[in-house]
Amino acid sequence: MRYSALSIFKQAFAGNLGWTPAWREPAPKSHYDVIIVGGGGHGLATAYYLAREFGIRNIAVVEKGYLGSGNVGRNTTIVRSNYMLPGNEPFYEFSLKLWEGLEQELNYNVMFSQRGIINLYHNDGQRDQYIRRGNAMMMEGVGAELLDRESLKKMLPFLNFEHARFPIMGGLLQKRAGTARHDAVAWGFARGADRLGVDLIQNCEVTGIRRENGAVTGVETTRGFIGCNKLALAAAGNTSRVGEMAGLKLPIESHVLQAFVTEGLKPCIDHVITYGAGHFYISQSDKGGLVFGAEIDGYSSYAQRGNLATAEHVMEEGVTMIPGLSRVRVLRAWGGVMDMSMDGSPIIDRTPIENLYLNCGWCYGGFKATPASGFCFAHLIAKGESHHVARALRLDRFERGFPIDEAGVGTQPNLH
Amino acid sequence: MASLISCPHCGTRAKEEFFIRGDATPVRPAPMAGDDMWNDYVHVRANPRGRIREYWQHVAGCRRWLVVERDNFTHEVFSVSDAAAGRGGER
Amino acid sequence: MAYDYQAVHALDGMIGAISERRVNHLAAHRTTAIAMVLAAPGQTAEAAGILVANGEFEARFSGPGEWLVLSEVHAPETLAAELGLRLGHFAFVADQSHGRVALTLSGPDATRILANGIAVDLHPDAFPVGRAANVLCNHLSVNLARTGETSFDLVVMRSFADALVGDLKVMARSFDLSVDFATR
Amino acid sequence: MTAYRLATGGLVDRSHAVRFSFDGAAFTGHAGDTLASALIANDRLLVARSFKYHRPRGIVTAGPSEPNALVTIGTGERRDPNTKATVAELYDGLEAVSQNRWPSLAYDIGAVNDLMSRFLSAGFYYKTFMWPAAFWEKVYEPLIRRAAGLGRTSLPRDPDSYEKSWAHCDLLVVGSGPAGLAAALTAARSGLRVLLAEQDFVLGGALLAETTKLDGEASYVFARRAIDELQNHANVTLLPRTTVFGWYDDNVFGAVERVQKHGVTIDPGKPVERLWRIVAKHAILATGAEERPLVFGGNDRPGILTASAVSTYANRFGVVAGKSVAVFTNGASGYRTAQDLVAHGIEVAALIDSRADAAESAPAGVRLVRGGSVVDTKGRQRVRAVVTDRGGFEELIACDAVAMSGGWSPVIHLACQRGGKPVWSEALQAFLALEVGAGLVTAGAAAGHYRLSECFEDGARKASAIVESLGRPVAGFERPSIGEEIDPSFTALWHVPGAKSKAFVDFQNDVHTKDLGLAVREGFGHVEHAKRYTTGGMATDQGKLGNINAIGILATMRGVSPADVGTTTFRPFYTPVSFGALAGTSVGEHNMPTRRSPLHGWAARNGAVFIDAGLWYRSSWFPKVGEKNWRESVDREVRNVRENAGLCDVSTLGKIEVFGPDAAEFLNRLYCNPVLKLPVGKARYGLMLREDGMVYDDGTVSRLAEEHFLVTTTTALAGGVLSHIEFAAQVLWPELRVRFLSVSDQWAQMSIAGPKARAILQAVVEDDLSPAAFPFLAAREVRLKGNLKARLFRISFSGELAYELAVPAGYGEAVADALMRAGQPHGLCAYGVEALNVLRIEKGHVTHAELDGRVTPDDAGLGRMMGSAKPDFIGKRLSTRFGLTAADRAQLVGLRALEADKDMRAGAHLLKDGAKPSTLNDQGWVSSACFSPTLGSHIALGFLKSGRERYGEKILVWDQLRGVEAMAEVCDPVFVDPENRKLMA
Repeated sequence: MRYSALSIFKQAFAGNLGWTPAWREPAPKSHYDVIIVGGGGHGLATAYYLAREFGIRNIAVVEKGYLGSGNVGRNTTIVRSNYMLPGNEPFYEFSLKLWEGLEQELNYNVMFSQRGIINLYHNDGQRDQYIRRGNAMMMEGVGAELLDRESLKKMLPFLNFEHARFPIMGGLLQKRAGTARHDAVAWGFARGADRLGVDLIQNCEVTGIRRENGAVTGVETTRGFIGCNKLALAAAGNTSRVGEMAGLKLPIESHVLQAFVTEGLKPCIDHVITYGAGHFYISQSDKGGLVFGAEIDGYSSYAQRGNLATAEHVMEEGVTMIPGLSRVRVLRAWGGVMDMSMDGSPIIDRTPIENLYLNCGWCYGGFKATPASGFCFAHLIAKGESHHVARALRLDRFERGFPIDEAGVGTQPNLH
Repeated sequence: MASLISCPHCGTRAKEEFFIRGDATPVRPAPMAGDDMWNDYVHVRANPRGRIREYWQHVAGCRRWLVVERDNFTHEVFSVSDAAAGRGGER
Repeated sequence: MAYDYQAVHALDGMIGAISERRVNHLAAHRTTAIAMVLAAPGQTAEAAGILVANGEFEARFSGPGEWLVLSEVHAPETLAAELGLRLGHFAFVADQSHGRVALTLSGPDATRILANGIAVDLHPDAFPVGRAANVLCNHLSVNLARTGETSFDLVVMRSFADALVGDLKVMARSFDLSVDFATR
Repeated sequence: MTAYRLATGGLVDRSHAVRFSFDGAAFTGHAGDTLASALIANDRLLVARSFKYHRPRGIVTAGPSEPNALVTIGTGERRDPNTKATVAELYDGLEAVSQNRWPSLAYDIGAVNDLMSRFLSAGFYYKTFMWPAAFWEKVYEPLIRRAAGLGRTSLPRDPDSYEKSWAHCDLLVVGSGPAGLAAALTAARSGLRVLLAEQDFVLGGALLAETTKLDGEASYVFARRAIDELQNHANVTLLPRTTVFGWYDDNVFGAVERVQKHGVTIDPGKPVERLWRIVAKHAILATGAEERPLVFGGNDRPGILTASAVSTYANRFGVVAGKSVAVFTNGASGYRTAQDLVAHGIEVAALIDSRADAAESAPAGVRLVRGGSVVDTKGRQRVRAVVTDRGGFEELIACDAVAMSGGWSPVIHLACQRGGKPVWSEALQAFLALEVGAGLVTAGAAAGHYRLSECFEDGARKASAIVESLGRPVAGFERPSIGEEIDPSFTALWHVPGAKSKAFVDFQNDVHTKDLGLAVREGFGHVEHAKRYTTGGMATDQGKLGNINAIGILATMRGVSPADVGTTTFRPFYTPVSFGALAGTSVGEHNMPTRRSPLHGWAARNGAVFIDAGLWYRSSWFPKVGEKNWRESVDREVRNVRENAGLCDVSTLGKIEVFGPDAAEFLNRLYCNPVLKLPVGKARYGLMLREDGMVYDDGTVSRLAEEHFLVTTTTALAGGVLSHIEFAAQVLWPELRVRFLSVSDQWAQMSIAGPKARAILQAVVEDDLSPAAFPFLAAREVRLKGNLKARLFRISFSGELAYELAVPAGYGEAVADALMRAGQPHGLCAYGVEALNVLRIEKGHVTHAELDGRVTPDDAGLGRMMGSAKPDFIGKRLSTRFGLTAADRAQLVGLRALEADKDMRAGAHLLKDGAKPSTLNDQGWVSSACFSPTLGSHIALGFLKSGRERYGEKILVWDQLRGVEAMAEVCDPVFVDPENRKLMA
């Protein structure tokens, strides 16, 4: 059913008893044109755009847990397109533009809030890098502003301007960046895909990939074999495990990233702010909790939980950047499994195996990419060629020597 | 694992004393090995869930590179050994 | 022009001249000679044998085949050469008298103070007198040695000496601590 | 006045009055009170407003699971929002205010939401606020944000400080109730190192509120004796006011101790909170059990508490919430509370038991309603009656407080933080933490053993097993003789049918049964979906009180067992922990340590302005009187170096000594350029790649002896390069006989550069420095006048005749002073890293501004250095990849500004003149830029596609971020002395 102010009004007087399920719970059919493995943000968005933009309707999304049980439901909800390298920037800007129309597109309020992101810089070298990145954004037509210390003081008076180990010199602002309600993104795409006839199959774990003459013909699952013409992997941190079922070894290492939320507070932080002398980033959810995180724990992990030392380090950076956080209490910590790639950038590509398509390597930045990832993956699956903004995101870029390394740290995934 | 590592040289130490590099399985190919082998070595990771071997350096302690064998889902550690041990390295 | 170089200690101007010694005390050593000994590959046992503690110097474990050697008898200018003579081809020796700063923390609360920055169990059963190891103290790597039930030596990189002393003062703030150069 | 302090009883110190205020009104309590008990004693039952509907709320519990009674405690910069009144220790001068209400707690405009609630069902916001699109940020979101949130902060600087400590023990006992004390005593007597942590400010747990006699005495007397004994064991550490909030890998626990959170006066020399990292060989979780609220219509009115809270307030604090209390129960516990009330002389309005077949009998004189239920309550800001239903007959029973008992749930939160799944017990109608992993067991009520005797026995038994596993003899623990004890069995009642008004499941977030119904109806019936859709369990209590009922209700609605619904994931923190405690002392200026160069004092005496360079402070320039800005100083320093000479501190460079018979072979594999045949006494520039073929770091390699090298690294990567070298030696080529030592701190190193450098240096150095005796790239030990050994390297970053002199660090200042004196007649000046940067840009030398991790040697113009004849070196093989050798890669070029008044800045991009700015048209970027005093114009280094073929081309330096565009000419990156005449002089 369509959501509107009127539907809410009507339902209110019907005791809210007339709302219908947001999606069906279909039993798997024996065959689909496309099966997407992974009912997270990217998998659901892929299904939605395949059906909506590319006319393929006979689609299943198979999910081992519940819809949105992966990283789309355990991130810090930041959406931005402030990248430097030409392989990345147009892709993320395309994504941001999709975000800007997403609520109307999906008839679902994902609470995309363009409150602006500010990256702080603390020394001349960092400022120069930010200027290079800001100019790269402007080359792509993406707005960026360089803020000096004085204007930052007016905007964000609570920052530590006087007693920081690495004094804040200024910041790079992208006004159109912001946050969104993460679960709602999964639910909105799920509902949208379902309305276009996509079968969303929960509690259905892929246990094997069936191939004939090398080509993929379907998947073995905990709910039986399901055949398909094309198989698309959007399994984030579990990509390597699913890929291995088809004999694929990938440039991916799975790592755990922690995120945190504080007790609810009245509005006190109005932007997304990132710390340049570390990895800390923070914003305030509409519910009032301060949502924040920093770097990955650093070791290979498939456990959705982190360690205390990293959490402490995150807090040290947080209090150093915003001393007033000191008395704020942290409510909850959680962890997500990140598909860290060898250059810190994602992969949307075909694989050497016929009928098998790959979407992975999102590191800790997959949330913002959700719409574009889905759109471009759908484009690739439907048309057999990359969308023009995703052309650089190839699987063979490593062996061919075209890495997209925003951090400039090389092939060590835990440093990206 | 995520909290403590038992260094074979220094004893049980907090995670903060270590620098982690990643998968300890790939072996550096011979200089003239094929392109595929070199690409695999530098870029490709098996990345299984379960028992793995990983390089940790005890940077704040003895500065030795260690191989930590552990489960990356339960975070149980099975063994920690000096990376040079058994590889012809003299100490 | 006369050339007579006076050495400056890393903590000169940072600590010194306390009026009263407290129950816990941190002493910085001005003249301790320090050298690093690296056993030649395959010669660890031989080098260790030569470095067995004697009245002249004390070798502290730093890593496998690596020791930090401290001496109050030899001068900074001569310790490395002396060790080089004794160790011969069994080890490489490098003078670190200027590269490291030696401190002694002593007093009834020494282990409690150190537990505020060091994760290693310092219970006498777990870290007995005579044990030495490189450990992390907050953000800094130090060589920690237990020299008595309630006394420890800490050896740190020179450029971090001031930071370490600052850390130790903070770690000790719930206790009673004085800081000064060692007198001898 | 209906809630009040009893005339006698309780553990509070009635001789000690404690003054405090709530919402500006002054009150008095006693030492030993919590803020909550003192508020009840003063008849303040309304203490808060709920999150969504702003409904009036009172205290529900007597512990850390409190969902409602959140207040802001403290004033000014010491305000702590969202503090639970039920655990806040009362102190003299405490000032508390209520939250989430305007204009006041009693008259809150936000309560209009309650009237609108039919429009505000679960997840309503996903369905609306979408039109027009621009209204979200401008109208809807600000409204929602202002309405949401609880406490208020303006993020002022915290005047207090925090601390962290490590603790190690054989056994950590969490909780000091009967099971915890039995465990701690058993272990302590057996000689284990024991740490006992208790979140309360008094040790004793449930024994503090227990009315059963132990060994014939009040139970708290037994607890005090036990604690006295523990205190006298040298191997025991007691930590009251300490909440264990997390269980991490390898049995490390996080706990926070409230050191100074219970007084107005703070000793600034001590922390207010201390974070404990507890390394425990074993742990026993003796955290007791939580009583469940009952979900009935109007169950959220002030004056409705859990039955155990009513008992605790009466027995421990001597306060009661009403004069006539209705008890609503589904099990034996309600009877116990009724008994307690009767014993204190309080009227029990009725004892309503949902079980028709209950075997228990009510205390004498109490009306028992078997098979009845409460379907509604009356009253506004305090309950004044309950509406009961029994077999379809409703009855209004007047009361001024309600005690509700919905059964018990073991507190297993910590035990399930590491992936262990709670297991549903059909017998106990509760989730238990069974095999959750080595190192931790639950005991007593936390393990589902609710009877007092079982608690003692289970605690002792589990501790004994641990003692034995550590190979020690077990010393005995005899449990005390116990008076009357109850078995708090119950019949699950997830929600009371027939509710006449909202029946709340999650009090704080205002989630009621209809919200859960809507979630199930819309397909959000999975426990995680239901949580995320309704926000149930997402409040500051993390669902400690309400989640179990939500699970039961979901199970009922879905027609399955709670076992099939399962729980949401238990995660740290058990109760919220301040940023300050988790951050400790490494914040602000002390976030990271500082490093001081051995020449810091010399630089300071010469007037240096210091800047951060990683952890170091480096001298950036040396202003002279009359110089108006940094540029004037830097220009002068540069000119002086080019014309006379300058002295610069380069001590921060990493210095690594390499020893061993295979040292040369090792370095030859480490660097991309040949090192094997470097002669003794010579230095060479060294370029190090990563295995992916990109430049990692650069520096110099000096051969001090046949088997002894010294290599330098950049300041930034000194640590990283050392690790990289150790990896290569220990992992890649362990067969090579080589050893390393960082000697960075042993040496003070200074660069003496300029045409007069030799003359100045010769005045200080004994050895012959003539070009023949000490040629370019010579590197060896020298002796200074005054008999000081030093190392001298004839290397240059500035392009001038230059040397780097290294002396033992302590002598650095003295030698620098001597050089300054010797250089005075020659015009020697001190120069900083800013001038050094200008000098190297003029000479076309690269730094990490150029070598940004994405650059090949060829990109940087250093391709010819690659020792392609070498059989192997790190990065060799992948350097040959197609993408790394492509002709259109961006290559290092010089850029000379064509307009004198327009500067160029690093970070600008490069565009063909007239080309439209676009990512496709982007030609490159500027990596370093400066004003060159030597050339009298702005110059820059940058990377330009196929740049080396494009010398002479005019190109647009495009810096739209700063609004500057400048034309520049592409040129060779070496602007000064391309023939190296000055260098070789």
